[in-house]
Amino acid sequence: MLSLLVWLPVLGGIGVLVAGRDDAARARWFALGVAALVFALAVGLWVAFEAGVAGMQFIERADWISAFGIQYYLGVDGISMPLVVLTAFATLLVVVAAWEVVQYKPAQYLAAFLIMEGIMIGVFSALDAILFYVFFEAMLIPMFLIIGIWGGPNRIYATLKFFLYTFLGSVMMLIALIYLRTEAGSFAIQDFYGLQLPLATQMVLFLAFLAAFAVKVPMFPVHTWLPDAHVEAPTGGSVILAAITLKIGGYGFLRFSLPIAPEASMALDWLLIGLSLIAVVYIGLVAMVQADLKKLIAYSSIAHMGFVTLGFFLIFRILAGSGSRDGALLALEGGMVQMISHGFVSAAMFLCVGVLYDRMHTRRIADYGGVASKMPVFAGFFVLFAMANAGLPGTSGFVGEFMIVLASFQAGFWYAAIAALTLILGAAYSLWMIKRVVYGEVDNEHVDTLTDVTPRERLLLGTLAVAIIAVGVYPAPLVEVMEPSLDALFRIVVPTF
Amino acid sequence: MPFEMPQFALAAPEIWLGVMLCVVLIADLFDRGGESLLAFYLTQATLVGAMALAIHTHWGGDAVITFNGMYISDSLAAVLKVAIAGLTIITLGYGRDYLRDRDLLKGEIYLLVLTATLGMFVMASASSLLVLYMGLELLSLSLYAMVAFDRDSRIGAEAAMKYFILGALSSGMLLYGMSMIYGAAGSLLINDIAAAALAGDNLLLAFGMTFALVGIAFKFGAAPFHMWVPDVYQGAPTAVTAFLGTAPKVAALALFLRLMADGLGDLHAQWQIMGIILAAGSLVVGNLFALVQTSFKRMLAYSTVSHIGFLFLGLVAGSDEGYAAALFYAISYGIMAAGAFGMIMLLSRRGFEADMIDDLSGLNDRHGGYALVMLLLMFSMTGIPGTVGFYAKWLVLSALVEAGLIWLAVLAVVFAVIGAFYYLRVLKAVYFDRVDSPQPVEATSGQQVLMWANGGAVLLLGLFPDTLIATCRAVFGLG
Amino acid sequence: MLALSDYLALSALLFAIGMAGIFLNRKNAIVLLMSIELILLAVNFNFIAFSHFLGDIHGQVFVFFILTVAAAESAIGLAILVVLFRNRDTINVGDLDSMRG
Amino acid sequence: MIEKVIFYVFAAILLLAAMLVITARNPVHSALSLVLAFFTSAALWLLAEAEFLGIALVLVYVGAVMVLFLFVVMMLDINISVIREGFARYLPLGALVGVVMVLQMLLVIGAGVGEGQVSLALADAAGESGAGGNNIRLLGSVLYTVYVYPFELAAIVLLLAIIAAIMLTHRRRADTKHQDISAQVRTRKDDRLRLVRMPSEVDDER
Amino acid sequence: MKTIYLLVVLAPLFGAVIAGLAGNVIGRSNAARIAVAAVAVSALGSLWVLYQHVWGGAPVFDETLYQWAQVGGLSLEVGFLIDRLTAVMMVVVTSVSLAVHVYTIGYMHDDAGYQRFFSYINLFTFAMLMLVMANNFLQLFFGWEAVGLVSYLLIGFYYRKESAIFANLKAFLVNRVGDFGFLLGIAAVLMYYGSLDYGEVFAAATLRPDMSLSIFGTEALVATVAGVLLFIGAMGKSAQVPLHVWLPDSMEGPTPISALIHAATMVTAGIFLVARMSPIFELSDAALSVVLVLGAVTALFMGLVGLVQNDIKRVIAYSTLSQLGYMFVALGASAYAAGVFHLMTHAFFKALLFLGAGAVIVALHHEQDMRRMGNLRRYLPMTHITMLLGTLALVGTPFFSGYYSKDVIIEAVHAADRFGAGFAYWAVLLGVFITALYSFRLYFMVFWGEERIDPHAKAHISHLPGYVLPVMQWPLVALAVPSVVIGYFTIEPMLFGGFFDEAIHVLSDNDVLAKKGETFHGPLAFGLHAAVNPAFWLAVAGAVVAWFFYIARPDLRPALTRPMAPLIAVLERKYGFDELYRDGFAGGGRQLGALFWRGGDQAIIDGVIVNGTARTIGRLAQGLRGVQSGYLYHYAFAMIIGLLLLLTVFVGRWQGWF
Repeated sequence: MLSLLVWLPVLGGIGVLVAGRDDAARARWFALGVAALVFALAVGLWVAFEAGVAGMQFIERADWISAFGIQYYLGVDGISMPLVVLTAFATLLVVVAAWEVVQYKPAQYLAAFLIMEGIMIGVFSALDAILFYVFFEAMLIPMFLIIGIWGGPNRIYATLKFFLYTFLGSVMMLIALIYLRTEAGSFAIQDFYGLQLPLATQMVLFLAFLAAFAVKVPMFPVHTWLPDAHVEAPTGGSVILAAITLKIGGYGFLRFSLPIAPEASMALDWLLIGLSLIAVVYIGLVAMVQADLKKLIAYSSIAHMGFVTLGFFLIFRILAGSGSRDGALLALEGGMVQMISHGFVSAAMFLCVGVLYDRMHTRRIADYGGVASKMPVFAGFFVLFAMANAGLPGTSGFVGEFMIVLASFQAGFWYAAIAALTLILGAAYSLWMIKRVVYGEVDNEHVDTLTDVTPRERLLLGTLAVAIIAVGVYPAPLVEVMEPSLDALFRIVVPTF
Repeated sequence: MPFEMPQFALAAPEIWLGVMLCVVLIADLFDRGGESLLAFYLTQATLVGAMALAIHTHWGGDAVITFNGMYISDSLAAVLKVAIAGLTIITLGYGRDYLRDRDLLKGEIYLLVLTATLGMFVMASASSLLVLYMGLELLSLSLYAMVAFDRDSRIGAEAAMKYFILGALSSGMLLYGMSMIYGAAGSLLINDIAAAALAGDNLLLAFGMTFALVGIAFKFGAAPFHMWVPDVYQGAPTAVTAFLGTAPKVAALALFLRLMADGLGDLHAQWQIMGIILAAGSLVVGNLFALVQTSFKRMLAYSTVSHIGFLFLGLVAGSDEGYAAALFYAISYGIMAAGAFGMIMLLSRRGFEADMIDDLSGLNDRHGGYALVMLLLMFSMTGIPGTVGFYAKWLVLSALVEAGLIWLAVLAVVFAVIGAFYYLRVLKAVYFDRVDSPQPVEATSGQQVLMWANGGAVLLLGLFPDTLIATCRAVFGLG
Repeated sequence: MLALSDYLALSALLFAIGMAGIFLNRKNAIVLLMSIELILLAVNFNFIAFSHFLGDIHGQVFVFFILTVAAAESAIGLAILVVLFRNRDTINVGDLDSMRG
Repeated sequence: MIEKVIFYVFAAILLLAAMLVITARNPVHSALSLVLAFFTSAALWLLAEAEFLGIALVLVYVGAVMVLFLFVVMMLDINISVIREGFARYLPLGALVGVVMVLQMLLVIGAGVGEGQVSLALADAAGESGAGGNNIRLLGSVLYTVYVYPFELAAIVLLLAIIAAIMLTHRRRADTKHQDISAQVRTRKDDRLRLVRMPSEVDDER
Repeated sequence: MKTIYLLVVLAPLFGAVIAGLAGNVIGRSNAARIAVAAVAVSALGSLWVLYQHVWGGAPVFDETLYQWAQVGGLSLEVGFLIDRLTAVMMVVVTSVSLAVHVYTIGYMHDDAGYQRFFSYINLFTFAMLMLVMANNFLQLFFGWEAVGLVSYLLIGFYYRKESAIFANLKAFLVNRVGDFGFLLGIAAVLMYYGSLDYGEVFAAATLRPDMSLSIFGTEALVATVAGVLLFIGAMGKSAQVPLHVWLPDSMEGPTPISALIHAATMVTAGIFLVARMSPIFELSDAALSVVLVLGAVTALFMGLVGLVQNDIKRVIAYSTLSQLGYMFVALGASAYAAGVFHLMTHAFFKALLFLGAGAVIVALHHEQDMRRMGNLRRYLPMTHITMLLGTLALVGTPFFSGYYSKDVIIEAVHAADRFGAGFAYWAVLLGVFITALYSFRLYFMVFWGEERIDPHAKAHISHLPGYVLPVMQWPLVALAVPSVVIGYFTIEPMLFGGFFDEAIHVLSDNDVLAKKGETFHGPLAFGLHAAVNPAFWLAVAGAVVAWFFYIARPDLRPALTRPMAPLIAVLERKYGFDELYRDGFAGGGRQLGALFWRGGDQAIIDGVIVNGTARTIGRLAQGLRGVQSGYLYHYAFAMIIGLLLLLTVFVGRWQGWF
């Protein structure tokens, strides 16, 4: 089942490449079929998933590189399951979003995304460290091409920066993984959990993992690839980058950093918390002064992901502060929910920018203004998504932030106070953007010629809007799925509680 | 020394190559076709036969030493020989059309290839300093001549001259080292040398080892003995470069394994630090210099240097894991390099040499398939998972970590990241640069099949590396 | 009585002169070939000296092979030199710089 | 004692000749100095009881190889360089490197031989008697038996040298006119004809 | 009952969704019908709920609707708490909303965004109901922010207007500042009381009243910290100094919105919140003092600003600020019921005033400047009468609803002995004079005096479409009635009859209303008591002064204003809050952001570290490249150096150099 989810899109991507080489329409339908099928499978997986169970489910295990005991070892738990579904969902959106928009080599474009999808699902479901790493790195290939081929004018700088940044981060992790095998005797991630490593070793391991995941998340100060990559990437690329690949960083913290190096995580939590809070405030302020629509959203992504890492690494302080296990769980789950929500919201925001960009071919905020007059439906969606981005209750953006702020108070007043600044900053940059883009007088002849969303775009944005509101109003199903696994994780990280 | 009758059958691959060399020589005389078709096919058949013989005679079982201690038949020899012959077959396949388009297609090239292959085979099975030296010279002399093969090329001749002089100098150093080793061990046989190395701290032996290492490093092209590499890669006809850049690296590894590992393995503490200097130097020099190249061939040359640095890291680990990693690295690098050079030849036309990076611009528009293969090759060289290049690097890092040389592993990956930049630059040309009127790629079906197979190998070995890894490890007795 | 070290020292000096010949010579490529002959000669001295003092004939056999190979090497080296001269009308080492960087 | 004198005299001549090889302005002088070096080496080898090799060196090297060198020197008709520019400039650095290296080598050799003196001394005695007199027979007896494998390889090396040398230097006269039919048949359109896209009119503003 | 509650809440949501998503399909009038019907259902339901709770003996309803999320042992839920406080709020919200809906049919008749508007105000009704009906902090926060969202959307309803979209951004951001504190308050509640459910929180709070925490290096009662933080939220939503700046600007929205959201309902959410949180606030004198003092400051100083405004809606807006201050003063004095009581009466008369002002504005073709009005009673008699009633209620004319509610507050604060009560008493007392002054100033400037109407607007008056005004006037009448009488009928039960016993907890020491109740002898007596009440005379004085300077002797006005010019300048600058926020916080934030971006991201991280490294490596490579000179002897030399290096390593190791 999981294998199917991983390899079906990859093979489908190759199929698109072959089938759609000369016939764009065939490529589109083929890709849509594959993406829809994968999404259906992912939903099926979700349905079949037993929510109350902490352990891995749908396990597949086979020898792969026997000399090192590396296995083709897949499985999902409550942490990875939502991310798998999110991946399938986002890819489906991207395929639809690309429909008439991508004219240059559509088959390659769609194939790249499908292959990317398979790889990302692989990342989330790999339980063997090397298998994980293989997927983790292989992801760079399609994304490199997506930004480089279909990107904007400065795409080459952006894609090289993206590639080298993330590559540098991840190779350190590779060494850490190899080292861990010498200790654990296997590459199965769960075998790493039981190791009683000395603190100094844990520190080094933690920093190696940090190098990989902090870049992916991205955390301050290794975030500068993201605005460039987002700005230059085509719409689909931005969507996938923001919705999924950033999550891999957060996922990595949960899967590797915390359980493998719990004592180091505790010893270094000041660093992570500090960087996360900087992300919230510093990046929030930076986002406010952006003149480029995508850059603004990109920076807002960084700020939101800062919340994720904040949630993950606050748990030690919460336990020290209030001693409340529920509080710590709240932080962890808040981080997870924030990831899922950010997947929806950022995807929606980037799709909105894509809708505008397809019509006007500019991303400068100053070139817009008064869009609402010409595109009322679009404006409605855009405002909704901006509100979700600002964490308005009733949207998914609220859930995670709410949980994390509540939890962070238990670590100390100041953590919560700084974190809660996002209420103000998030609203400031989101709504200021709305003000300048959507509202106002039409004082620009290009805006004057805009046409409202097509049914296809309406479907896309509508789907996301439903998802965002659904999660915002009723996050319980999501939380239920995660809880047992996070609880189990918690027990590994802080066994005394 | 009492004379024992050698087991000639164990040397079947070399004997076969020697005999076939003469056959090709004579057959080509009578082939008036002008394209030396007969020589080509005979050569390829010979190599295939040699591979079969190598597997048949060497693979499995314990090592057997014959020819009065000068010839060793073991699994390592089998793997090395199969790799050498296989890479030779690929590069010959790529090179045929290229040479034909440049009126260089003469029977002699196949003779030289065969002698070079013979030399490499000899090294792979050598168990004596003398045999190693003879094999090395067979290889080197053939290569000198091949580099100068395009007699009308100014840079070809210059490259050949440089290669020759520096190669001879390095041979001199190697020989000096061998003489010292001989003096210290009192024997030319590797086994006796190993016994001497085991016996204790022998100054002359280590002294000789230092010189020998220089000779080996030169053959590899490790910094600072790499200076010939870019010039020769650039100057030689691409078909020759392709050959030069692939199989001889495996042979150089054979040289190292036979002399430094089998013979002087117990001096590991002595040569480890030197190996680290060579490896680190190669990583630095190769990656930095490759960054600023505009010629694709030259860039590949420096990239070779950096890969050799990585390979050396495996050797530096000094463990069987390390040797296995280096072996895997050499083989996989050979496959990648063959593909890269093959691509140059594929894209070159009569009167046009596609050896600048800019010549690759818009390849994706010209032919998506080749662009994809190029993508695989470049990412494989970068070491991105999903391609064989990743496992090559990973095995080396694994060996380093297990040997406790974590700082070296960190250094290596940092330079791998720097290295990624210039591979990406190639892909930038291939995918991101667009040309106004893309010209379709013309290639014969043979070349096409080969190219697809080559790309497929990079990918398949990247997905299912188990067999090759297991083979490389089995050779060193690892499970 | 001659000592082994006499021979080895002589060989070391000869070896060094040969190497110096290669990197000090900026003009004539043919002298480079001669320098290489010097280096090989130095090596041969080593082998013969060790062979003599070890009472082991194998060193001499090695020298025999070195002489053979050196002859072949000279032949090829001179052939390359001729090719070079035909292409460029010079064998000046200082002019061989068309590839660099 | 007389051996020592002979050794040092010949060694001195050898080194002198070697220096001349690399410093002589005229390549002919270099070649002749090399001949001298070979002769003195042969003498020194005789001293070390390697009679056959000494003779072979003279016969093979001086007789064949050096003649080949001279032949090439003459054939290429290279003008003798007027000044050895650069030589002096690089000499100090070169000399420094050379001296340091020689010193290191001598240091090691001195210590290494001293260290291995015991075994060498024992072998010395055996060698003096064992290798005495019949050097050629001894060589011959192993060459075709024990060393049959390298011997065959040497044959191939020589074959290779022949092939390579002929391939590189033998040339068909370039001024003879002959028709290469296969080349004509293989000709493709692209080789002869190239369509160049040009703007139909020139835009002045660009 | 649960069905009724759900119906009350969901009917407006349904209306909002239909009018919003399918508005263009079903057409303008259908959308309006559905929206009005939805609110009407809701209003009727609310009335019935109130009836059931007051007279029907319905028990307090506190149930969970569904579980929002479950984290460990902590359950986050959505549910309703319906008691009398809630029921009163429901009625106020839905009935004012209904009036505004009806009014809107006329007011927005020609607007292109008709359906959108109905969708928004329906949505608002839903959100406000969610807020007041919540039984937990999560849902409270949802409603809290949702009303903010709708307020944002409605202020920016005329999204082409630059000032409107600036005002809505400002409103949202300032509210977010309040929410910042509010959220922290919720976090504090969760941490110390272990739940987000009102019942559990109040129980925990009552159980452990002395729990304290360390903050800013000092020990403080949890109740104080939580109370102050929650009050920050209330300050944002109810526009208390210093978070009041958004409310006057919010008048950029259509007038019905000003009536509904920015006068009657949303801005009173803060009052409701504090009343609802009375079990927590009661534990902390400090928190109540903060409420008291800030409320008093707002009541006095915002009223002063109202004196110098010329925009009709802004005058009412400042009045709203001031009246909200009164309500907080009541809360701060522990007279929660009085606060809620004033909330209710104020909802009616302030909505009335706004709708009346809206009628004036529409009549004058969107003229809002009072200096271009005057003598309008001739043209708009109905509006004139209702607005006069509203004004009388506002200034506290005996027997009008405003009199009862305001007077109770003044007396309650007089009776309180909390820190700041003295100041608050004088502030609210003085406020009465000011209230009367600006109210009658407005009244006289608009309806009396000479006609200063712009000819264009005047032409408009005579061309008013006949059908617009009735539908706008009926709500005026409908609101005028309670504005006048509701105080008389409800003061006794609400304040002194134990009406809120289940909902509001007052410690007996603090219970000023109970003390006041001892001297309460019915509404009639209370009204007659005005004759000896300083507040009444102050109000009369205010009215007289207004009459004197605006009707009797307008020529004397300069003589009054000239000596007070500096004070007036301060008032016209509104104490400089806008400048401080715009240039200080917003501008400073942007400058900081620009600094971080250009200095941090671009210059240091990208410039020096990322690109700098790449550049350095590139330069290094370019520099090193010269080594590969192409000369054979250099290559050879390099090899020999390499050999020498290895030899040195070897010799070095042997000699033990390293």
